[in-house]
Amino acid sequence: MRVVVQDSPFDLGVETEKFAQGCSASGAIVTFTGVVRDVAGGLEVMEIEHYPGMTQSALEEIATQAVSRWSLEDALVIHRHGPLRVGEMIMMVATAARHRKDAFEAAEFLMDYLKSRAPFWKREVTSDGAAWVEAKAADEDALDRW
Amino acid sequence: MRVVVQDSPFDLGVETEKFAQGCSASGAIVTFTGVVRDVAGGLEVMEIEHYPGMTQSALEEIATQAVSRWSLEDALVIHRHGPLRVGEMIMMVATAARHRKDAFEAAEFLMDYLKSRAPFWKREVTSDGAAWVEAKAADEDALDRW
Amino acid sequence: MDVLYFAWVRERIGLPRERVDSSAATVMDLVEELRGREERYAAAFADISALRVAVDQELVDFDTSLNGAREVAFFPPMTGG
Amino acid sequence: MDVLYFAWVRERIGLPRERVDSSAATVMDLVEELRGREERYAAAFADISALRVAVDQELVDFDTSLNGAREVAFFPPMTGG
Repeated sequence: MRVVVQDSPFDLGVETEKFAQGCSASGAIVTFTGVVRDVAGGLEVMEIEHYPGMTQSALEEIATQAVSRWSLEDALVIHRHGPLRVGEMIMMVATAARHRKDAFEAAEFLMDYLKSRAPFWKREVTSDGAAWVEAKAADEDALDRW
Repeated sequence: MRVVVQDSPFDLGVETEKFAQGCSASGAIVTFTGVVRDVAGGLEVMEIEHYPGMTQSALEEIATQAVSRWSLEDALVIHRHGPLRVGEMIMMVATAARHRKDAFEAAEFLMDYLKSRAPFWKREVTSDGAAWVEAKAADEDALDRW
Repeated sequence: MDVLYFAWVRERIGLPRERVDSSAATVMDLVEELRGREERYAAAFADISALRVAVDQELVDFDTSLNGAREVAFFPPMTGG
Repeated sequence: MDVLYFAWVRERIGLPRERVDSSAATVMDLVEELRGREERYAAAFADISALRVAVDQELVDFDTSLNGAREVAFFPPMTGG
Protein backbone atom coordinates (compact mmCIF):
# COMPACT_ATOMS: atom_id res chain seq x y z
CA MET A 1 0.00 0.00 0.00
CA ARG A 2 1.32 3.43 -0.90
CA VAL A 3 -0.15 6.83 -0.06
CA VAL A 4 1.46 9.99 -1.41
CA VAL A 5 0.51 13.63 -0.79
CA GLN A 6 2.54 16.06 -2.86
CA ASP A 7 2.40 19.41 -4.64
CA SER A 8 4.41 18.27 -7.67
CA PRO A 9 2.83 16.50 -10.67
CA PHE A 10 2.86 12.73 -10.94
CA ASP A 11 3.24 10.60 -14.07
CA LEU A 12 0.03 8.58 -14.50
CA GLY A 13 1.62 6.20 -17.00
CA VAL A 14 4.67 5.46 -14.87
CA GLU A 15 2.63 5.08 -11.67
CA THR A 16 0.08 2.79 -13.33
CA GLU A 17 2.74 0.58 -14.92
CA LYS A 18 4.74 0.38 -11.68
CA PHE A 19 1.66 -0.48 -9.66
CA ALA A 20 0.63 -3.22 -12.09
CA GLN A 21 4.13 -4.73 -12.17
CA GLY A 22 4.04 -5.05 -8.41
CA CYS A 23 0.79 -7.05 -8.38
CA SER A 24 1.63 -10.50 -9.69
CA ALA A 25 -1.21 -12.32 -7.93
CA SER A 26 -4.01 -10.06 -9.17
CA GLY A 27 -6.09 -10.63 -12.27
CA ALA A 28 -7.76 -7.22 -12.10
CA ILE A 29 -6.29 -3.74 -11.83
CA VAL A 30 -8.41 -0.58 -11.75
CA THR A 31 -7.19 3.00 -11.80
CA PHE A 32 -9.09 6.24 -11.40
CA THR A 33 -7.60 9.61 -12.28
CA GLY A 34 -9.13 12.99 -11.46
CA VAL A 35 -8.33 15.86 -13.82
CA VAL A 36 -8.89 19.62 -13.41
CA ARG A 37 -11.84 20.52 -15.61
CA ASP A 38 -13.03 23.98 -16.59
CA VAL A 39 -16.65 23.58 -15.47
CA ALA A 40 -17.89 27.18 -15.55
CA GLY A 41 -15.52 28.44 -18.26
CA GLY A 42 -12.59 30.81 -17.73
CA LEU A 43 -10.87 28.78 -15.02
CA GLU A 44 -7.38 30.22 -14.52
CA VAL A 45 -6.22 28.04 -11.67
CA MET A 46 -7.59 25.54 -9.20
CA GLU A 47 -6.00 25.80 -5.77
CA ILE A 48 -6.13 22.81 -3.48
CA GLU A 49 -5.66 23.49 0.22
CA HIS A 50 -5.13 20.63 2.64
CA TYR A 51 -4.54 19.91 6.33
CA PRO A 52 -0.90 18.73 6.36
CA GLY A 53 -0.97 17.04 9.76
CA MET A 54 -4.09 15.04 8.94
CA THR A 55 -4.02 14.34 5.21
CA GLN A 56 -1.50 11.52 5.12
CA SER A 57 -3.04 9.62 8.03
CA ALA A 58 -6.61 10.11 6.75
CA LEU A 59 -5.64 8.72 3.34
CA GLU A 60 -3.76 5.82 4.89
CA GLU A 61 -6.78 4.95 7.02
CA ILE A 62 -9.06 4.98 3.97
CA ALA A 63 -6.65 2.87 1.93
CA THR A 64 -6.18 0.37 4.77
CA GLN A 65 -9.96 -0.02 5.02
CA ALA A 66 -10.21 -0.67 1.28
CA VAL A 67 -7.39 -3.24 1.30
CA SER A 68 -8.91 -5.24 4.14
CA ARG A 69 -12.54 -5.00 3.05
CA TRP A 70 -11.92 -6.16 -0.54
CA SER A 71 -8.82 -8.36 0.11
CA LEU A 72 -6.77 -6.24 -2.24
CA GLU A 73 -3.25 -7.31 -3.13
CA ASP A 74 -2.31 -3.62 -3.19
CA ALA A 75 -3.72 -0.10 -3.27
CA LEU A 76 -2.24 3.25 -4.30
CA VAL A 77 -3.42 6.78 -3.56
CA ILE A 78 -1.69 9.90 -4.89
CA HIS A 79 -3.24 13.31 -4.17
CA ARG A 80 -1.80 16.70 -5.06
CA HIS A 81 -2.28 20.08 -3.41
CA GLY A 82 -1.35 23.62 -4.41
CA PRO A 83 -2.20 25.47 -7.63
CA LEU A 84 -3.23 23.38 -10.66
CA ARG A 85 -4.12 24.33 -14.23
CA VAL A 86 -6.92 22.94 -16.42
CA GLY A 87 -6.00 19.49 -17.68
CA GLU A 88 -3.58 18.74 -14.85
CA MET A 89 -4.08 15.56 -12.88
CA ILE A 90 -5.27 16.14 -9.33
CA MET A 91 -5.08 12.64 -7.97
CA MET A 92 -5.19 8.95 -8.76
CA VAL A 93 -6.09 5.72 -7.04
CA ALA A 94 -5.23 2.19 -8.11
CA THR A 95 -6.50 -1.14 -6.78
CA ALA A 96 -5.44 -4.71 -7.51
CA ALA A 97 -7.59 -7.74 -6.74
CA ARG A 98 -8.17 -11.27 -7.94
CA HIS A 99 -11.53 -10.42 -9.48
CA ARG A 100 -12.75 -7.34 -11.31
CA LYS A 101 -15.74 -6.73 -9.06
CA ASP A 102 -13.50 -6.24 -6.01
CA ALA A 103 -11.04 -4.01 -7.85
CA PHE A 104 -13.84 -1.80 -9.18
CA GLU A 105 -15.71 -1.58 -5.89
CA ALA A 106 -12.62 -0.78 -3.87
CA ALA A 107 -11.64 2.00 -6.30
CA GLU A 108 -15.13 3.51 -6.12
CA PHE A 109 -15.08 3.26 -2.34
CA LEU A 110 -11.71 5.04 -2.20
CA MET A 111 -13.03 7.80 -4.47
CA ASP A 112 -16.23 8.28 -2.50
CA TYR A 113 -14.23 8.61 0.71
CA LEU A 114 -11.61 10.89 -0.81
CA LYS A 115 -14.36 13.20 -2.06
CA SER A 116 -15.97 13.71 1.36
CA ARG A 117 -13.60 12.52 4.08
CA ALA A 118 -10.08 13.52 3.08
CA PRO A 119 -9.08 17.03 4.23
CA PHE A 120 -8.78 18.79 0.88
CA TRP A 121 -10.57 21.95 -0.24
CA LYS A 122 -10.72 23.19 -3.82
CA ARG A 123 -10.86 26.85 -4.81
CA GLU A 124 -11.49 27.95 -8.38
CA VAL A 125 -9.96 31.19 -9.61
CA THR A 126 -11.51 32.69 -12.75
CA SER A 127 -11.27 36.15 -14.28
CA ASP A 128 -14.44 36.97 -12.29
CA GLY A 129 -12.82 36.17 -8.95
CA ALA A 130 -12.33 33.16 -6.71
CA ALA A 131 -14.79 30.74 -5.13
CA TRP A 132 -14.51 27.66 -2.93
CA VAL A 133 -15.95 24.56 -4.58
CA GLU A 134 -19.02 23.49 -2.65
CA ALA A 135 -19.40 19.91 -1.49
CA LYS A 136 -22.15 18.10 -3.37
CA ALA A 137 -24.97 16.36 -1.57
CA ALA A 138 -24.54 13.53 -4.09
CA ASP A 139 -20.97 12.99 -2.86
CA GLU A 140 -22.10 12.74 0.74
CA ASP A 141 -24.94 10.40 -0.28
CA ALA A 142 -22.49 8.21 -2.20
CA LEU A 143 -20.94 7.17 1.13
CA ASP A 144 -24.18 5.53 2.24
CA ARG A 145 -23.68 2.53 0.00
CA TRP A 146 -20.52 1.38 1.75
CA MET B 1 -12.65 5.83 -29.66
CA ARG B 2 -9.97 3.26 -30.28
CA VAL B 3 -10.27 -0.53 -30.44
CA VAL B 4 -7.19 -2.68 -30.91
CA VAL B 5 -6.94 -6.47 -31.25
CA GLN B 6 -3.36 -7.72 -31.35
CA ASP B 7 -1.12 -10.60 -30.39
CA SER B 8 1.79 -8.42 -29.25
CA PRO B 9 2.04 -6.94 -25.73
CA PHE B 10 0.87 -3.39 -25.02
CA ASP B 11 2.40 -0.86 -22.62
CA LEU B 12 -0.21 -0.08 -19.96
CA GLY B 13 1.60 3.06 -18.79
CA VAL B 14 2.04 4.51 -22.25
CA GLU B 15 -1.53 3.71 -23.28
CA THR B 16 -3.00 5.14 -20.07
CA GLU B 17 -0.99 8.35 -20.28
CA LYS B 18 -1.77 8.82 -24.00
CA PHE B 19 -5.48 8.21 -23.41
CA ALA B 20 -5.59 10.72 -20.54
CA GLN B 21 -3.72 13.37 -22.52
CA GLY B 22 -6.32 13.16 -25.26
CA CYS B 23 -9.23 13.82 -22.91
CA SER B 24 -9.05 17.48 -22.00
CA ALA B 25 -12.76 17.89 -21.23
CA SER B 26 -13.02 14.99 -18.79
CA GLY B 27 -12.67 15.17 -15.04
CA ALA B 28 -12.66 11.41 -14.56
CA ILE B 29 -10.61 8.68 -16.19
CA VAL B 30 -10.96 5.00 -15.31
CA THR B 31 -8.83 2.13 -16.55
CA PHE B 32 -9.23 -1.59 -16.08
CA THR B 33 -6.45 -4.07 -16.83
CA GLY B 34 -6.81 -7.85 -16.94
CA VAL B 35 -3.72 -9.89 -16.06
CA VAL B 36 -3.03 -13.61 -16.51
CA ARG B 37 -3.28 -15.19 -13.09
CA ASP B 38 -2.23 -18.68 -12.06
CA VAL B 39 -5.53 -19.75 -10.52
CA ALA B 40 -5.02 -23.50 -10.14
CA GLY B 41 -1.23 -23.47 -9.79
CA GLY B 42 1.22 -24.69 -12.40
CA LEU B 43 -0.07 -22.58 -15.29
CA GLU B 44 2.48 -22.73 -18.10
CA VAL B 45 0.66 -20.68 -20.69
CA MET B 46 -2.77 -19.21 -21.33
CA GLU B 47 -3.78 -19.35 -24.96
CA ILE B 48 -6.42 -16.96 -26.20
CA GLU B 49 -8.25 -17.93 -29.37
CA HIS B 50 -10.46 -15.43 -31.15
CA TYR B 51 -12.70 -15.07 -34.22
CA PRO B 52 -10.68 -12.71 -36.40
CA GLY B 53 -13.51 -11.62 -38.69
CA MET B 54 -15.81 -10.78 -35.82
CA THR B 55 -13.60 -9.59 -32.95
CA GLN B 56 -12.85 -6.06 -34.12
CA SER B 57 -16.45 -5.25 -35.06
CA ALA B 58 -17.86 -6.79 -31.87
CA LEU B 59 -15.50 -4.71 -29.73
CA GLU B 60 -16.28 -1.56 -31.72
CA GLU B 61 -19.98 -2.12 -31.25
CA ILE B 62 -19.56 -2.56 -27.49
CA ALA B 63 -17.37 0.55 -27.22
CA THR B 64 -19.77 2.63 -29.32
CA GLN B 65 -22.61 1.62 -27.03
CA ALA B 66 -20.60 2.64 -23.95
CA VAL B 67 -19.64 6.02 -25.43
CA SER B 68 -23.20 6.95 -26.32
CA ARG B 69 -24.87 5.59 -23.20
CA TRP B 70 -22.56 7.38 -20.74
CA SER B 71 -21.67 10.41 -22.91
CA LEU B 72 -18.00 9.49 -22.76
CA GLU B 73 -15.44 11.85 -24.21
CA ASP B 74 -13.44 8.81 -25.27
CA ALA B 75 -13.09 5.06 -24.79
CA LEU B 76 -10.23 2.64 -25.43
CA VAL B 77 -10.24 -1.16 -25.70
CA ILE B 78 -7.11 -3.24 -26.25
CA HIS B 79 -7.39 -7.03 -26.26
CA ARG B 80 -4.65 -9.53 -26.98
CA HIS B 81 -4.83 -13.07 -28.37
CA GLY B 82 -2.30 -15.85 -28.70
CA PRO B 83 -0.13 -17.44 -25.98
CA LEU B 84 0.37 -15.45 -22.75
CA ARG B 85 2.39 -16.15 -19.61
CA VAL B 86 1.43 -15.58 -15.97
CA GLY B 87 1.64 -11.87 -15.16
CA GLU B 88 1.19 -10.71 -18.75
CA MET B 89 -1.57 -8.22 -19.45
CA ILE B 90 -4.44 -9.68 -21.45
CA MET B 91 -6.46 -6.56 -22.11
CA MET B 92 -7.31 -3.07 -20.94
CA VAL B 93 -10.20 -0.65 -21.23
CA ALA B 94 -10.18 3.07 -20.49
CA THR B 95 -13.07 5.52 -20.21
CA ALA B 96 -13.17 9.31 -19.87
CA ALA B 97 -16.19 11.23 -18.64
CA ARG B 98 -17.07 14.44 -16.86
CA HIS B 99 -18.04 12.67 -13.67
CA ARG B 100 -16.59 9.65 -11.92
CA LYS B 101 -19.85 7.71 -11.78
CA ASP B 102 -20.13 7.64 -15.59
CA ALA B 103 -16.48 6.70 -16.09
CA PHE B 104 -16.74 3.83 -13.57
CA GLU B 105 -20.05 2.52 -14.88
CA ALA B 106 -18.96 2.62 -18.51
CA ALA B 107 -15.75 0.73 -17.69
CA GLU B 108 -17.69 -1.93 -15.77
CA PHE B 109 -20.20 -2.21 -18.62
CA LEU B 110 -17.36 -2.69 -21.12
CA MET B 111 -15.81 -5.39 -18.95
CA ASP B 112 -19.08 -7.25 -18.44
CA TYR B 113 -19.67 -7.29 -22.19
CA LEU B 114 -16.09 -8.25 -23.04
CA LYS B 115 -16.33 -11.20 -20.65
CA SER B 116 -19.43 -12.72 -22.25
CA ARG B 117 -20.00 -11.16 -25.68
CA ALA B 118 -16.62 -10.67 -27.33
CA PRO B 119 -15.45 -13.74 -29.29
CA PHE B 120 -12.45 -14.80 -27.22
CA TRP B 121 -11.82 -18.19 -25.64
CA LYS B 122 -9.17 -18.90 -23.01
CA ARG B 123 -7.33 -22.18 -22.68
CA GLU B 124 -5.06 -22.94 -19.75
CA VAL B 125 -2.08 -25.21 -20.25
CA THR B 126 -0.56 -26.71 -17.10
CA SER B 127 1.82 -29.61 -16.57
CA ASP B 128 -1.31 -31.78 -16.12
CA GLY B 129 -2.67 -30.90 -19.57
CA ALA B 130 -4.84 -28.27 -21.17
CA ALA B 131 -8.39 -27.14 -20.43
CA TRP B 132 -10.71 -24.50 -21.85
CA VAL B 133 -11.72 -21.91 -19.28
CA GLU B 134 -15.43 -22.28 -18.59
CA ALA B 135 -17.71 -19.27 -18.75
CA LYS B 136 -19.00 -18.32 -15.33
CA ALA B 137 -22.70 -17.97 -14.61
CA ALA B 138 -21.78 -14.86 -12.62
CA ASP B 139 -20.35 -13.23 -15.76
CA GLU B 140 -23.53 -13.92 -17.71
CA ASP B 141 -25.61 -12.61 -14.80
CA ALA B 142 -23.50 -9.45 -14.62
CA LEU B 143 -24.97 -8.38 -17.97
CA ASP B 144 -28.47 -8.17 -16.50
CA ARG B 145 -27.77 -4.92 -14.72
CA TRP B 146 -27.18 -2.98 -17.96
CA MET C 1 -21.84 -21.26 -46.89
CA ASP C 2 -18.75 -21.29 -44.67
CA VAL C 3 -19.13 -22.95 -41.28
CA LEU C 4 -16.55 -22.05 -38.61
CA TYR C 5 -15.75 -23.76 -35.32
CA PHE C 6 -13.87 -22.31 -32.35
CA ALA C 7 -12.37 -23.54 -29.07
CA TRP C 8 -13.49 -27.06 -28.02
CA VAL C 9 -16.07 -27.19 -30.83
CA ARG C 10 -13.19 -26.87 -33.26
CA GLU C 11 -11.19 -29.51 -31.38
CA ARG C 12 -14.10 -31.94 -31.20
CA ILE C 13 -14.98 -31.65 -34.89
CA GLY C 14 -11.32 -31.58 -35.85
CA LEU C 15 -11.24 -28.62 -38.21
CA PRO C 16 -11.57 -24.84 -37.93
CA ARG C 17 -13.79 -24.22 -40.95
CA GLU C 18 -15.44 -25.99 -43.86
CA ARG C 19 -17.62 -25.28 -46.85
CA VAL C 20 -21.14 -26.66 -46.34
CA ASP C 21 -23.75 -26.88 -49.06
CA SER C 22 -27.00 -26.82 -47.19
CA SER C 23 -30.56 -25.73 -47.71
CA ALA C 24 -31.19 -25.48 -43.96
CA ALA C 25 -33.73 -22.75 -43.27
CA THR C 26 -32.54 -21.94 -39.74
CA VAL C 27 -29.44 -22.39 -37.60
CA MET C 28 -31.20 -25.24 -35.77
CA ASP C 29 -31.90 -27.00 -39.08
CA LEU C 30 -28.21 -26.74 -39.91
CA VAL C 31 -27.32 -28.16 -36.50
CA GLU C 32 -29.60 -31.17 -37.14
CA GLU C 33 -28.00 -31.69 -40.53
CA LEU C 34 -24.48 -31.61 -39.08
CA ARG C 35 -25.44 -33.91 -36.20
CA GLY C 36 -26.49 -36.52 -38.75
CA ARG C 37 -23.10 -36.54 -40.45
CA GLU C 38 -20.70 -38.29 -38.09
CA GLU C 39 -20.19 -39.09 -34.46
CA ARG C 40 -17.76 -36.16 -33.92
CA TYR C 41 -20.43 -33.72 -35.10
CA ALA C 42 -23.09 -35.40 -32.97
CA ALA C 43 -20.72 -35.07 -30.01
CA ALA C 44 -19.93 -31.41 -30.68
CA PHE C 45 -23.60 -30.48 -31.04
CA ALA C 46 -24.97 -32.78 -28.33
CA ASP C 47 -25.87 -29.98 -25.93
CA ILE C 48 -27.00 -26.83 -27.72
CA SER C 49 -27.29 -24.94 -24.42
CA ALA C 50 -23.47 -25.15 -24.15
CA LEU C 51 -23.04 -23.48 -27.55
CA ARG C 52 -23.31 -20.02 -29.07
CA VAL C 53 -23.75 -19.17 -32.72
CA ALA C 54 -22.94 -16.20 -34.95
CA VAL C 55 -24.36 -15.68 -38.44
CA ASP C 56 -22.31 -13.38 -40.63
CA GLN C 57 -20.34 -12.37 -37.51
CA GLU C 58 -23.31 -11.32 -35.42
CA LEU C 59 -24.38 -13.28 -32.31
CA VAL C 60 -27.84 -14.78 -32.92
CA ASP C 61 -30.27 -17.35 -31.53
CA PHE C 62 -30.55 -20.88 -32.87
CA ASP C 63 -33.92 -20.19 -34.47
CA THR C 64 -32.44 -17.48 -36.71
CA SER C 65 -33.02 -17.80 -40.46
CA LEU C 66 -30.06 -18.69 -42.65
CA ASN C 67 -31.59 -16.97 -45.67
CA GLY C 68 -28.71 -15.27 -47.47
CA ALA C 69 -26.16 -16.28 -44.79
CA ARG C 70 -22.56 -16.58 -45.97
CA GLU C 71 -20.84 -17.52 -42.69
CA VAL C 72 -22.06 -19.44 -39.66
CA ALA C 73 -19.82 -19.91 -36.60
CA PHE C 74 -20.32 -22.26 -33.65
CA PHE C 75 -18.45 -21.92 -30.39
CA PRO C 76 -18.74 -22.25 -26.59
CA PRO C 77 -19.74 -19.27 -24.39
CA MET C 78 -17.05 -16.61 -24.69
CA THR C 79 -14.42 -16.07 -22.01
CA GLY C 80 -12.85 -12.74 -22.95
CA GLY C 81 -11.69 -9.91 -20.73
CA MET D 1 -4.72 24.06 22.61
CA ASP D 2 -4.07 24.89 18.94
CA VAL D 3 -7.10 25.84 16.87
CA LEU D 4 -6.77 25.57 13.10
CA TYR D 5 -8.96 26.98 10.35
CA PHE D 6 -9.10 25.92 6.68
CA ALA D 7 -10.63 27.15 3.42
CA TRP D 8 -13.30 29.85 3.87
CA VAL D 9 -13.29 29.45 7.64
CA ARG D 10 -9.65 30.51 7.58
CA GLU D 11 -10.45 33.40 5.26
CA ARG D 12 -13.41 34.59 7.32
CA ILE D 13 -11.53 34.51 10.60
CA GLY D 14 -8.40 35.88 8.97
CA LEU D 15 -5.78 33.49 10.28
CA PRO D 16 -4.82 29.83 9.76
CA ARG D 17 -4.16 28.88 13.37
CA GLU D 18 -4.02 30.32 16.84
CA ARG D 19 -3.31 29.29 20.40
CA VAL D 20 -6.52 29.24 22.49
CA ASP D 21 -6.59 28.87 26.26
CA SER D 22 -9.97 27.41 26.96
CA SER D 23 -11.65 25.18 29.47
CA ALA D 24 -14.43 24.23 27.04
CA ALA D 25 -15.63 20.70 27.76
CA THR D 26 -16.80 19.91 24.25
CA VAL D 27 -16.24 21.15 20.69
CA MET D 28 -19.61 22.90 20.85
CA ASP D 29 -18.59 24.74 24.04
CA LEU D 30 -15.45 25.92 22.22
CA VAL D 31 -17.56 27.10 19.28
CA GLU D 32 -19.76 29.14 21.67
CA GLU D 33 -16.68 30.66 23.26
CA LEU D 34 -15.20 31.65 19.88
CA ARG D 35 -18.53 33.02 18.66
CA GLY D 36 -18.53 35.42 21.62
CA ARG D 37 -15.14 36.88 20.72
CA GLU D 38 -15.65 39.04 17.65
CA GLU D 39 -17.94 39.46 14.68
CA ARG D 40 -15.62 37.57 12.33
CA TYR D 41 -15.80 34.50 14.60
CA ALA D 42 -19.57 34.82 14.92
CA ALA D 43 -19.78 34.96 11.11
CA ALA D 44 -17.51 31.94 10.61
CA PHE D 45 -19.41 29.84 13.14
CA ALA D 46 -22.91 31.10 12.28
CA ASP D 47 -24.07 27.85 10.69
CA ILE D 48 -22.55 24.78 12.31
CA SER D 49 -24.21 22.49 9.75
CA ALA D 50 -21.89 24.02 7.13
CA LEU D 51 -18.80 23.07 9.17
CA ARG D 52 -16.79 20.00 9.97
CA VAL D 53 -14.41 19.54 12.90
CA ALA D 54 -11.38 17.39 13.65
CA VAL D 55 -9.89 16.86 17.10
CA ASP D 56 -6.28 15.76 17.10
CA GLN D 57 -6.60 15.12 13.36
CA GLU D 58 -9.60 12.80 13.55
CA LEU D 59 -13.01 13.82 12.19
CA VAL D 60 -15.50 14.01 15.08
CA ASP D 61 -18.95 15.35 15.97
CA PHE D 62 -19.52 18.69 17.63
CA ASP D 63 -20.53 17.08 20.93
CA THR D 64 -17.12 15.41 21.27
CA SER D 65 -15.20 16.01 24.50
CA LEU D 66 -12.10 18.19 24.38
CA ASN D 67 -10.57 16.43 27.37
CA GLY D 68 -6.86 16.14 26.61
CA ALA D 69 -7.22 17.61 23.11
CA ARG D 70 -4.13 19.32 21.71
CA GLU D 71 -5.41 20.38 18.29
CA VAL D 72 -8.88 21.33 17.05
CA ALA D 73 -9.52 22.15 13.38
CA PHE D 74 -12.59 23.76 11.82
CA PHE D 75 -13.30 23.66 8.08
CA PRO D 76 -16.08 23.35 5.49
CA PRO D 77 -17.12 19.96 4.08
CA MET D 78 -14.16 18.49 2.20
CA THR D 79 -13.92 18.56 -1.59
CA GLY D 80 -11.07 16.20 -2.37
CA GLY D 81 -10.69 13.70 -5.16
